Amino acid sequence: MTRKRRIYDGILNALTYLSSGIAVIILVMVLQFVFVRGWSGVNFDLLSKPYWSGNNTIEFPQFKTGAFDRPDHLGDDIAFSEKLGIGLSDGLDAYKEHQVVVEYLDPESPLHHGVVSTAGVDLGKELGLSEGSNIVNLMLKDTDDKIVNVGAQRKSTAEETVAAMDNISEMRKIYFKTEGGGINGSLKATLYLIGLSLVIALPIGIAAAIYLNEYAKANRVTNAMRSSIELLSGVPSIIFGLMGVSVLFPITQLMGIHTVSIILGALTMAVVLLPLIIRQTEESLKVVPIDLRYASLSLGATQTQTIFKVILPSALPGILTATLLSISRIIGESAALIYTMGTFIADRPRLDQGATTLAVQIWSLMSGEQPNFELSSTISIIILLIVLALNVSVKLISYRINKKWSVS
Amino acid sequence: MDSKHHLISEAYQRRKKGWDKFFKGLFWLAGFISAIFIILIIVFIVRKGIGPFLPSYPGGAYPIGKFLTGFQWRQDSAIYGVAFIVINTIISALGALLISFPISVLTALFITKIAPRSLSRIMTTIVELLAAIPSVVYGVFAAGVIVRWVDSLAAMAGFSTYGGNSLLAVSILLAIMVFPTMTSLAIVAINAVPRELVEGSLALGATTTQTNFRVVLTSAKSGIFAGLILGLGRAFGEATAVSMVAGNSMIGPTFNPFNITRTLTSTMLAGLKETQGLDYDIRFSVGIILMAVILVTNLGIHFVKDRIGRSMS
Amino acid sequence: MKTFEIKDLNLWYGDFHALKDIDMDIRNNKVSAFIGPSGCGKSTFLRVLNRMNDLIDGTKITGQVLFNGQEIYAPESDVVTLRTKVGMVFQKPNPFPMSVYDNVAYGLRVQGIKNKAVLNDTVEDSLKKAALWEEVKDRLSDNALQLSGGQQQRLCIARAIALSPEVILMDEPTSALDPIATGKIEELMESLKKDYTIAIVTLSMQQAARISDYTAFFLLGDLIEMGPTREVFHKPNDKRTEDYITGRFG
Amino acid sequence: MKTFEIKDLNLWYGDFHALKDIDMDIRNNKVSAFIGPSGCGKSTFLRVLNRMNDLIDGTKITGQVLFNGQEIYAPESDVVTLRTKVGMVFQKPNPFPMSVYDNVAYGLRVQGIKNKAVLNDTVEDSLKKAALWEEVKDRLSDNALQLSGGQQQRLCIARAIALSPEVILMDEPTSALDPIATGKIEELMESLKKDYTIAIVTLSMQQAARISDYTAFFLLGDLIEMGPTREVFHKPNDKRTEDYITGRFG
Amino acid sequence: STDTPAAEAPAETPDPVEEPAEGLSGEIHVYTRDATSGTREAFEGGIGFDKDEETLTASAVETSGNGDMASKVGNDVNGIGYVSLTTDFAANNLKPLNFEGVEPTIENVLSDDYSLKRPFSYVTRAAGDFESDEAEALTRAFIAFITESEEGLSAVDGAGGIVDLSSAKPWSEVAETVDGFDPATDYSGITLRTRGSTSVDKTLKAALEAFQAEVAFEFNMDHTGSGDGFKRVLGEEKDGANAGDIGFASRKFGDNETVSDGMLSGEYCQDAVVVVVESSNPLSEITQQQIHDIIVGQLTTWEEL
Ligand SMILES: Nc1ncnc2c1ncn2[C@@H]1O[C@H](COP(=O)(O)OP(=O)(O)OP(=O)(O)O)[C@@H](O)[C@H]1O
Ligand SMILES: Nc1ncnc2c1ncn2[C@@H]1O[C@H](COP(=O)(O)OP(=O)(O)OP(=O)(O)O)[C@@H](O)[C@H]1O
Ligand SMILES: [Mg+2]
Ligand SMILES: [Mg+2]
Repeated sequence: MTRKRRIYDGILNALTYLSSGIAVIILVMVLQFVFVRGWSGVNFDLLSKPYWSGNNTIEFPQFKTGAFDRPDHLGDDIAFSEKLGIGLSDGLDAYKEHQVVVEYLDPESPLHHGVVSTAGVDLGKELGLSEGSNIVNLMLKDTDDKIVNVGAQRKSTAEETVAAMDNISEMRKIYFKTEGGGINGSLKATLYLIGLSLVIALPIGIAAAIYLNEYAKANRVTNAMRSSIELLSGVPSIIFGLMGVSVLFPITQLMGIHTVSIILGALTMAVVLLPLIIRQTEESLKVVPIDLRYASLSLGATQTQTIFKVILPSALPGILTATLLSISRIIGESAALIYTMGTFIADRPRLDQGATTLAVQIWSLMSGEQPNFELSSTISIIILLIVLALNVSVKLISYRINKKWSVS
Repeated sequence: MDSKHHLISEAYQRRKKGWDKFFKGLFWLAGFISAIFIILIIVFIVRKGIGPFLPSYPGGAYPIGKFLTGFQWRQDSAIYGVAFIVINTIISALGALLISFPISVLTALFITKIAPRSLSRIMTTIVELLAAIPSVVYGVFAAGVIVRWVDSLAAMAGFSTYGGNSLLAVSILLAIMVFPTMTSLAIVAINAVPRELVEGSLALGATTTQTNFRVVLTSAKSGIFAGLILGLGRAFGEATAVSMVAGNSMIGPTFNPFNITRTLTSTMLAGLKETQGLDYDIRFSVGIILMAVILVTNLGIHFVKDRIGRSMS
Repeated sequence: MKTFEIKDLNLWYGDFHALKDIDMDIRNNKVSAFIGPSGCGKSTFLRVLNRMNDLIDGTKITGQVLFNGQEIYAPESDVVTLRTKVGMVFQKPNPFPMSVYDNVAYGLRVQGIKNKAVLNDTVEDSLKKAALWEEVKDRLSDNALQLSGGQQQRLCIARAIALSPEVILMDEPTSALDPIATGKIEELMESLKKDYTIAIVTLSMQQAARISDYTAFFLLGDLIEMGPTREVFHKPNDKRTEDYITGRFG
Repeated sequence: MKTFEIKDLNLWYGDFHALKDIDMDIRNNKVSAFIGPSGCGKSTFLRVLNRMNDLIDGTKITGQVLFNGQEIYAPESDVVTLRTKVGMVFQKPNPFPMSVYDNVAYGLRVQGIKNKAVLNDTVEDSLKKAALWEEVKDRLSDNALQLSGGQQQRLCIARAIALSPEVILMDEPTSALDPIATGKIEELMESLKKDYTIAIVTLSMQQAARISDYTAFFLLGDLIEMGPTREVFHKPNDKRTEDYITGRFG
Repeated sequence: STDTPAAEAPAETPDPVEEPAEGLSGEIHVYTRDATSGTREAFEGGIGFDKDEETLTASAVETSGNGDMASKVGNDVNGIGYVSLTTDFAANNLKPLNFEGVEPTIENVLSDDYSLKRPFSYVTRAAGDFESDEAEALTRAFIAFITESEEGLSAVDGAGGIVDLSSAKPWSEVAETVDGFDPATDYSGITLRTRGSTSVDKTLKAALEAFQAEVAFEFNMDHTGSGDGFKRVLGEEKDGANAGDIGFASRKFGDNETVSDGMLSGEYCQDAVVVVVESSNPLSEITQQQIHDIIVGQLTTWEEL
């Protein structure tokens, strides 16, 4: 091998290393960007917590103050009311808004014994404050018989709230929120959407790919079909979204759904996914040697039998990849879903109602008045973890199939 | 010879042929459904998008000539000229491909043919992860990181930028966003190259590197170009992230990479949700233009591909 | 008795005229060999007989092909049934990426036969006839792609035999086989022709001479001549046939 | 003079012991033929000689393979240079998806030869030697995949010849060729062996007898015997060789 | 006071991109919102920009939202733009400018001293056009809650909306005056659907949650922009996929938006628009004339200021 060739080879090789290096660096930078902002927020609670806080107002028919000792384990940043036996701290909610958080509540505290004053079925039921709640507004009469409002809504700090509590003569009512800011609802909605979209898109996409690759003769109709599908893959998501509300919405209306819904989102995503699935499946069908088709047909198998018994099994890893890509696409989509599923974060998503996926929740968080990088990044990390998990499991399945179906 | 034919039931034969017909119909139907959507979309956009240029349009027709040849897009003064946006869109998307295409193909080559198996698994996973990051996150990344690179680069070149919001930032962003698509299709294509070809080349005294570049890439051409087209589609179609760094200029075209720009999708998106009347409907006209641009560039790529195919022979 | 009667057959691949005005009869329970130089259309002609060319886009066929007196290219003709009666073995071994057993059982299964005993018997029987049984009897559930090229081809023959077709088309079936296996296959052909009709494309003149009853010589898409093998080899009617047969051989 | 000296060679595909204790010399400017039943390891052995087995994962090799006295499996040995000196033609035709011309010019081009005239001459020359020139001279810029199987294989031979290697390894190079083309190739081998060393795997006993100077008989991974072709064919040392050679043949 | 609690916790202040110059020099980079934005309308109206006669400088950068504007101007030393008063200036590396010598504070907005401001408007569906009588009553009650009750107003106030708390009455009193609303009725199955402006998001969410603390009910906020507020309640999409009960706009409803068809309409709070520059910019004051000239492109460099 001449020196020149070795150098030339070296340069070309260096180019591939460089390219992959760039790819890795970019990924690392994107990941670092996401992780630095979001990692601190990742915990299991977030996955199981609802997004919306419960809002409660409670009153205290028999209210007595007591004398409580500050427990030793409370940190310095926690203000403690000796009259009510409650420890408060300043915190930030999902919107980076200030909160007054209940960190500690003495078991004997009178604040355990409220009754609901919110109009509705729960009116009059017993309900007390609990640790983790957030005091939005607390109305009391102070020792001068003056009405005082404190709490997050009044921009009081924990310190100020405790000061007011320690000066209490009569408790009027407390408006508090339970913990919120979780992504449980969006997570569920995302999974519903993935499931439903795939159920619609995979059979159609795979069948269409089979038609194009196995049956279609090279004629004008087929060409038109092929170009149509190719063109479909170039349609921007935003157009898909608008198409969803105008073309597909009537279909869901026939099902008796009159709002945006996960079903509408899934129908729309199915259209988005079709070209991707078709292309990917076709690629993997093309790899199946033509000889196998001949062999099967010459044994008196129908084309359908050939497809199901010989071709599809060989193309299975490719189809799995298509599925994986589809899932990634669904998880990452926002523009099309904003229109078809809405932007309301539902804690108990239903197929016939609107909800947000994780990505749309990010979009909502980022396009609001005060972009929330931290929570967005946290959600992104969770998305990445989901995708990673899927990726690994699809790989494992593919590997097992490959082992069964071919030598290499 | 004992024939097995007596074992074959007539009924099964009929059933099997029935199924064959049924499935063929089903497959055709699936293809038809998949293809029909583009028509629905086109009909839907065209119906809305042609409207503003018809005399019957409430408030009077907008002159189509001005729309197609205009070099200003000012919703505030109701001037809608799309020509410069088309140019900007094409420049930014081609810029993105210029950056991304070689990197994607070479990365795919690295993953499939060069890297040791464990590294290549990791790299594949990386590529797939990149594909799964929501575009909003890329937009945020671009608005937070890429614009700074561009800004410092511009400062070195002696330009002042709008905080890094620029044509170059858009192209870099799009390059990152289309990278996973193009790479994974290139990987599929390269993996499909028959082993005998590789052996044939090596046996002729080609080095592995020469084999990779001359035989593997050539044989994988059609799959690689499929990825290119898909990537281009994504580059044209991306809206949310792009509008975060494009700067959305009102005049153009933009040739200076450090200047702000405007793309067709960011135009369609800007304030879409809050608007109505002509300003709303004309976005569908932009949609038609966008589809046309995508179509024409696809044809262009096919042409180039054929040329490359021929010039290699 | 004629199994196939071909009249005035022409075949085009797009613009390429691959078969020209072919008239031929293929006789019952005989072995017909097709010989001729590479690219002359032997494989193409063989594939006409079970309509395998249907699968190639842009193929155009004119003329008549009668199988047991029935036009196989007629619109109402049933190509699937045709292929169960006209089996085929290809030039390159093409086993399915399944187990050895499943490969052989495939043809029966797609006919709806599920009976285990029948399947087991047929698989064993066919593999024995294809001279492969001894080598694979302990590897029936291994992937067929793990066999060597020659083993793969014999598997394909077994697979075709399993269906007990009326006619077996073979496209250079032994070109990937060693002499011993070739011998066994030739023996098998000998025994098969008692009940079946065989059409074989071969590149080996000796093979044609040894096993066939009739020989057809093709050249550049034309059927130069066809007749009893002995006549074609010993007193060919056409100068070109003679040149070819007496030329240097493999 | 010995071009290759192989000592105590063993080869495993994973756990499968494919070549067992092979000792062999391959002589300069002679044609050595490797025969044996399907799956006996002929192809595997051939691929040892240009280190083509390097590409198969899980292959393990022990022993010595000397080429012109140099160990080709030594760490410092340059496999690329080795392969330019040891050309190869495969069992299945494997032309590149490029034009006919580019296929033949490929080997030269990867050596850095760009001179148009040299390329043109070599392409024409090689195609002529491979008995393909007449058929493709007007189709040089057509894609090679459009040729028939036999044409493709001859193209692959032309491609190997174009590099004027010292040794040419051929793995059943004529199994897809018709007699006329086979004859030309055999003629070509005859003329090549004046300057080159040829190792050929063949399934045709006649071919081996006709063209080779030395014949090696493999069985189940063992080299049963090797010697001058006449001796191996007329008075083999081993009973198994005799059985194989006098058995029914192709 | 204006110092919102979030101002205390700027997680990470972006570094200024370039070193601040002593008297800033060079081209002024104008940032604006898209033409349909309510903030932009309020801003342009407030600086005496005549839409029909004048045009915005062609070199302006269009941003897609308040947050986008904030981060972009905060990243560009030469940038000038405008954001809502609720914006976290410090976190975005921004400096708010006094307008016509008046500091942008809630007090100054309420006292009308500060003139760059806009209303948050609402309109409900037409009377009788609700999904149920309960929904209609609940809608009335909610509107009364955010416009009259102390609980509602302080929730809006807490979320950064500018409201006059002085005339507020306790909800218990206000509730009694609402037609058809009965606190004893169970509203927990009713969903209030709010639509329209994204700018009202924060204040409205606080108000809805506070209302939930008083009356158990469900709400569904699906806000995409001011233009949809009317459309989805009274306009062309009022029976479409995204129909709503109350529509919001971060501006006055337009002439072609016939809010008089609605059961109720009005304004529930105000928002001020603040002219901002990057924090290292030495500028701290701006006049109406100056910003006007910058916007129309007559003033193009910092030196001229
Ligand atoms: N699908 C096809 N499209 C176009 N031309 C084809 C096609 N298949 C074969 N041909 C051409 O038709 C001619 C006959 O091909 P065929 O494969 O029948 O030859 P053959 O006699 O079987 O040759 P061989 O002995 O090499 O297999 C050849 O010239 C070949 O190039
Ligand atoms: N990559 C591989 N992995 C595992 N086993 C293999 C591999 N390649 C070949 N073998 C096995 O090694 C043995 C020798 O194979 P080889 O291809 O060398 O046989 P051959 O003599 O060339 O046969 P044929 O005449 O059929 O080509 C066979 O039993 C085959 O199944
Ligand atoms: Mg053939
Ligand atoms: Mg072999």
